[in-house]
Amino acid sequence: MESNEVVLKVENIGKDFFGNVVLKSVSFEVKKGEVIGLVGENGAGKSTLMNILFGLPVINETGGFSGNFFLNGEKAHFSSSFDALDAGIGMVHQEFVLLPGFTATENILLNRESVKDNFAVNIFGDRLKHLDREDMKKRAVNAINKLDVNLDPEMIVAEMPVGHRQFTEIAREIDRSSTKLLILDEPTAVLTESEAEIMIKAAKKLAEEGMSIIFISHRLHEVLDLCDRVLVLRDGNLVFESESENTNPREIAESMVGRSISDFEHTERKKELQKDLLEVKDLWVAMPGEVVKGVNFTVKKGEIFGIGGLAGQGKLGIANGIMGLFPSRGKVLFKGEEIPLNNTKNILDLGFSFVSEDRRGVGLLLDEPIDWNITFTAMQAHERFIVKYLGGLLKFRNDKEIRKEALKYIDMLQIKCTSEKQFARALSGGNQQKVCLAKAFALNPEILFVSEPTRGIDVGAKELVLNALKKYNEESGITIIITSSELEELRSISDRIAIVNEGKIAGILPPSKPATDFGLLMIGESNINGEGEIK
Amino acid sequence: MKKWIIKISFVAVIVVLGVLLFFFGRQHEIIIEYGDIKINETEYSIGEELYIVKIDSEKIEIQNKTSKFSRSTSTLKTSKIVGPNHSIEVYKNDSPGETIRKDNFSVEINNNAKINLVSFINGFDDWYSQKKIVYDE
Amino acid sequence: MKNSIIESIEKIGWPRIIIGLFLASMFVIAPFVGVSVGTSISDVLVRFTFNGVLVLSLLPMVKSGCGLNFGLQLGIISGLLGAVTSIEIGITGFLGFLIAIGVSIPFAILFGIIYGLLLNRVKGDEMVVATYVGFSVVSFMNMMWLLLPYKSPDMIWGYGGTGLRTTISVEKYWFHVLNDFLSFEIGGVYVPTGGFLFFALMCLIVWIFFKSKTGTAMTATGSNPVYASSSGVNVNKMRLVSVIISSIIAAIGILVYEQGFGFIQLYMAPLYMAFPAIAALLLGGASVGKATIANVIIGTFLFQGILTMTPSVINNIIKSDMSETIRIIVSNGMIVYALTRRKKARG
Amino acid sequence: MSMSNSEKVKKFLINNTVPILFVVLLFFAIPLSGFSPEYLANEMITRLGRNSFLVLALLIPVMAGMGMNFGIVLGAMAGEIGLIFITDWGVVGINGVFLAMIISTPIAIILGFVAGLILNAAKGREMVTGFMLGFFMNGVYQLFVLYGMGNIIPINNPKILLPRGYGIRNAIDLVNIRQAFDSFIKLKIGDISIPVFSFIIIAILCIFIVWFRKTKLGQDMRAVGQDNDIAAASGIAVKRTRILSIVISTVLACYGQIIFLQNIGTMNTYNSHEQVGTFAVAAILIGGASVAKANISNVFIGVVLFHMTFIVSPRAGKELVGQAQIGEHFRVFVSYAVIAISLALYAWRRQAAKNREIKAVLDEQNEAIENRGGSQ
Repeated sequence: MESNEVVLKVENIGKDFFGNVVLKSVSFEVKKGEVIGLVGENGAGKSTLMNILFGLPVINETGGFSGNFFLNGEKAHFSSSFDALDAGIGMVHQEFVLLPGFTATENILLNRESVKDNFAVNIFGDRLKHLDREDMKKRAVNAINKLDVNLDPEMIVAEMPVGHRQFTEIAREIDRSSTKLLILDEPTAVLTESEAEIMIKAAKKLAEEGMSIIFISHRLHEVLDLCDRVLVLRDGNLVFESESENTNPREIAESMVGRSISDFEHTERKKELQKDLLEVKDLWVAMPGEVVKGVNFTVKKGEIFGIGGLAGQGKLGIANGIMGLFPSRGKVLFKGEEIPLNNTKNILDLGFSFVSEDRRGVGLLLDEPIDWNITFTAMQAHERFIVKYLGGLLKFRNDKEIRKEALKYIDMLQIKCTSEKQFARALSGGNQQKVCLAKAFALNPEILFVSEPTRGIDVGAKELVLNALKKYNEESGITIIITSSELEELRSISDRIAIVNEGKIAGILPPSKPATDFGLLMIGESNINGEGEIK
Repeated sequence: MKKWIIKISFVAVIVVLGVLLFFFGRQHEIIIEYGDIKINETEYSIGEELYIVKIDSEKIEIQNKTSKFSRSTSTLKTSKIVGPNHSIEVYKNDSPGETIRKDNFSVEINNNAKINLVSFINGFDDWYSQKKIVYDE
Repeated sequence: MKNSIIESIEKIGWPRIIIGLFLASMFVIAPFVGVSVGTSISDVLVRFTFNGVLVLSLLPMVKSGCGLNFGLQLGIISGLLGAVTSIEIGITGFLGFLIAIGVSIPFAILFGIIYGLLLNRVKGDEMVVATYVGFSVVSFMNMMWLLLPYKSPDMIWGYGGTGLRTTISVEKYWFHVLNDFLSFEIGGVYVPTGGFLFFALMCLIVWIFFKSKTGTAMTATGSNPVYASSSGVNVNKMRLVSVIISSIIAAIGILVYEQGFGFIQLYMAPLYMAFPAIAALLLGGASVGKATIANVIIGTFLFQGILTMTPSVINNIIKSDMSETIRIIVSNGMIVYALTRRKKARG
Repeated sequence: MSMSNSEKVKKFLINNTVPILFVVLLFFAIPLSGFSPEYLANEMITRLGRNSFLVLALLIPVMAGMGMNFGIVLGAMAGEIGLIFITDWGVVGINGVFLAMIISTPIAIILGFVAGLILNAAKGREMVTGFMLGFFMNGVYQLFVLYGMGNIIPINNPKILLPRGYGIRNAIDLVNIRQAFDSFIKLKIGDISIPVFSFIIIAILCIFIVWFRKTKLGQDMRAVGQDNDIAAASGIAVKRTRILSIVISTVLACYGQIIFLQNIGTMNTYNSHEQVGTFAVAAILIGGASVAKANISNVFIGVVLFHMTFIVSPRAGKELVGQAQIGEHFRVFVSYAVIAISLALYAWRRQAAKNREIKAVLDEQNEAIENRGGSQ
């Protein structure tokens, strides 16, 4: 049921974070009861757009946004998400925003409980009003019925199956009488097949009753099944918009990733690589948000092996799992012999090294000097920069050597800093990344895992980091396994690229393949007949 | 606006309650003086008999010392009373039925009560006086 | 100019400025109130030597990320066991003192291991758990002091009863064995060089340890445990080692305290001993996550300075013993102040 | 999904390990101590009347996720200041006790508010900060009572002042309000006397707590207790709610201390509040409460078990080992040990919960392998 009343009108909204542009003049309209599908690679600007609509403080803190948007015809400007809620925009996040110990009813009506007066109220204020449990139950059941799902309002969330939690959260948003526009951010990502179907049926029912919905997902068959229209965002632009009937997954995938095919240059590798160095069999990794569910691949000696895929699909889990940072299971063969998992010390001794994607959280000692940061792992794992007394009984830091090594890398990677004693916290993002690289190089590894090396650093630093990796690979022949969400970056540096989707490898393609094929693998539509070895 | 009135009145009630508690909870001393008195040449005394002075519900025994051996010559007896308004009734121990005299008195917040038993028994009206509470060391 | 002052104040930190000025003013007032500056300075120096090591013992655990050691009593009790056993053996002088240290170290290691394993299980709540583990151990030892088979007449209850006295004098054994060593007087100030040397030795040992490989790994564990584990460091092992070292230094610290103070205090005496040591460390500029040897030295000096000066100076001024109240306010105020400092936002 | 009986029993045992441990301990200690049942019953009733109010004051901060509020010592101090004033003014009996409560309420509110602010600043380590705050405030209390009263604050009854003319004496005889509540309505069954009025007051507090849980503020506190961020995201004023929970707890502790001291009859001004935090927390934990979950039944079971141990252990110690002192030390050890164990268990379980989530993912792998019949 679509009336032509426009609930949301977005007029060339733009946004940049300290110079790097994330959204360029995006405009679209959402009519009452219409379901819009929003698709795009991560980093395409989807979440930034939603943050703007939902009035999250991070937007204002980073300089606000250009252009404007209208809700039911009025110009909207929110300073906090509470304004957005009052204006009628509801948002359901990917990770649940639910109180585990509360019942479904209590969660649905959190901070909007129906209350009844009592004597103490006018003395001590409204917060002493009593909860009206019956009315709350009525409202909850009413909201649940709108979704037409069998959800017990009195069940505690902690005891609920995942699907029911999702419905509870949606019920909470639609209970707000003012909600006219509901944003669902990757709602089916954590659901099983059957739960996803119920979810979509419920969304359809809501739309029929006049609720407009923006459905963000990368599962195109779901998007096409549920949505009336599909919008595709790429690099901050709205590149594709069409009714669901007259488009297909391939066309959407193409617009999602289809850069102008020409501009990536890939220097063909000079010599042919033959020897297998690393073989991974049925690897499972329990990394929250990046779960790996049985991954198989082999990497040749001296190769640069790329791992791509959308966020949350498990690509980052692979490196973290093998390095022992997260509990993992499965078989990993290095030079033919199986190596024990979940043992970081052992992995480092075998010649592995890792540049973590979480630079500030894992990769750096923010409150220690640069020279420490660079040499620490090498010192601990390979006992370098150590001066030994009494035949190794007493091992002390050799501060001279540490300084020398640090200065070597500061020069090699042009790390801009006042001295090697400056604290890592004081460096810029790009320089911090170079310090992490230096830390990994200092281990003189045979295999180097690098995760998201260019995330959040300026373009100049990106070039330098990638060239350093390439130079290191050519000169000392170390094998690099680079995980990144920047497809272009992978294609410019890797010999082969594996795309991870839903915890498994959807396919491994040479970089020369058109971007669309990668796009299709990313959204799990690999059954579309694309060339290249698709496992 | 209505809310503020209720809030302020609630606080006011509490404060008033506090003041009342203070008044009705305050403990005073009651001093019973039973020495002989002389009023325009006539001597009055309670003699040797045992008198019972009933203050509210508390019975205090008053008797002039008869035996020569007892050294204490004081003719005072003190007790504690709580709150401002009290009743006093005096009768002889051996004839509890006949109350000699019954009366009431009230003591101010910062004072102690002083009763002159002999003048009370003999029907004079200067039997009651108040003394400011003073803390002796 | 103005903001550089504020900057330097921020760097030094308000508590040290306030307490420093307070202490300086007391030194200035002292002569007017008839308190001899010479004796008070020597008093401060003596107290510095026999408290310093206890404050130092907190360092390893703060650096390894276990936070402030509210369970310091465990190390102290191992020291007491050493002291009591050494007196039972009866050897006097410096040798007796060494025996006491020797005996207390195995106890410190044993208690340290158990205590460390427990702390590794309660990451995030170390401090509150440590507080009550410390109290329980002290009250448990109350029973042990009565039951342990010690016979030396200097220690057990007078008429041949069983169980140890609450305070045992070390007069005949190793009283001032460190302080008098090479001590000298200049201008009315008695300088306990032996005590200073011993404290300097302990600081040196700790300083050297933190230059070692394990020491560096321990510092990294405190600074960012995930970083450390991703570099192959066994975080739990590092925390355990830091607890053991803390316990050993604490055991030695209490022995140094007793030789300076002159008495072994048993039963409930060590119950609240953790707080003054922690307050001193914090006064020196340490925080819940970071501490240096300089913090130990400055903190102990300032804290002991106040403890010695307030009774003499303040009491003369207002003719009543207010120093105990001031000590409570300053000591516990420091700890509350430190606990409310947000840990530096992580990344 | 309802739990089968065996699971329910297992869950019951796990949650109540501590109380069961104590019941077993007392099972041996009581006969050993040789106390007569009447004596024990009498002691239990008086102690229930004396301590329950104080222990109940711990419930609300637990509900708001602040853990065990060792800061109730601040409330105890406010109560004592109230008692000092009514003793000075010579107000006696029930009126005196209620007046003490009225006077000390504003002090308790201010102290509670300050404590709330400080605990908010020390998020994540509320309990140890509350504990240290108690010590710090003890210093401020001494400054106020030992030096302030008599000169700055007029106190004219010399009996409670120190000979030097200012500062309150260490021990004050509260004879004017001793047993004021307990003897107001007294019931004697056999030789067991029951302070009915005190139990009425305690009952009123229990009703208030049950009533409070049903209010919006109570619900907000439960939400904040579960997860601060989600509560904030839903618009609940998290900081204010946490402060309110501390203020209420401090005020209740203030009344609790007044009831406690009225029952005992004497007050040692500078240390009768020191152990308040530890004993109250030990009692509620022995009653089966945890740092995250506590209810009224934990309070009463805890007070009985804790104080039974307190009375019985010296005599039991004497019988067992021949030294009464052992028993005394044992009961102090027991109260500290139970807190240490409960805190450690709570933190341990929280960590174990995280590992369980990780294990769940890896278990999923086994299922995948089974239904896929081994990897390709």
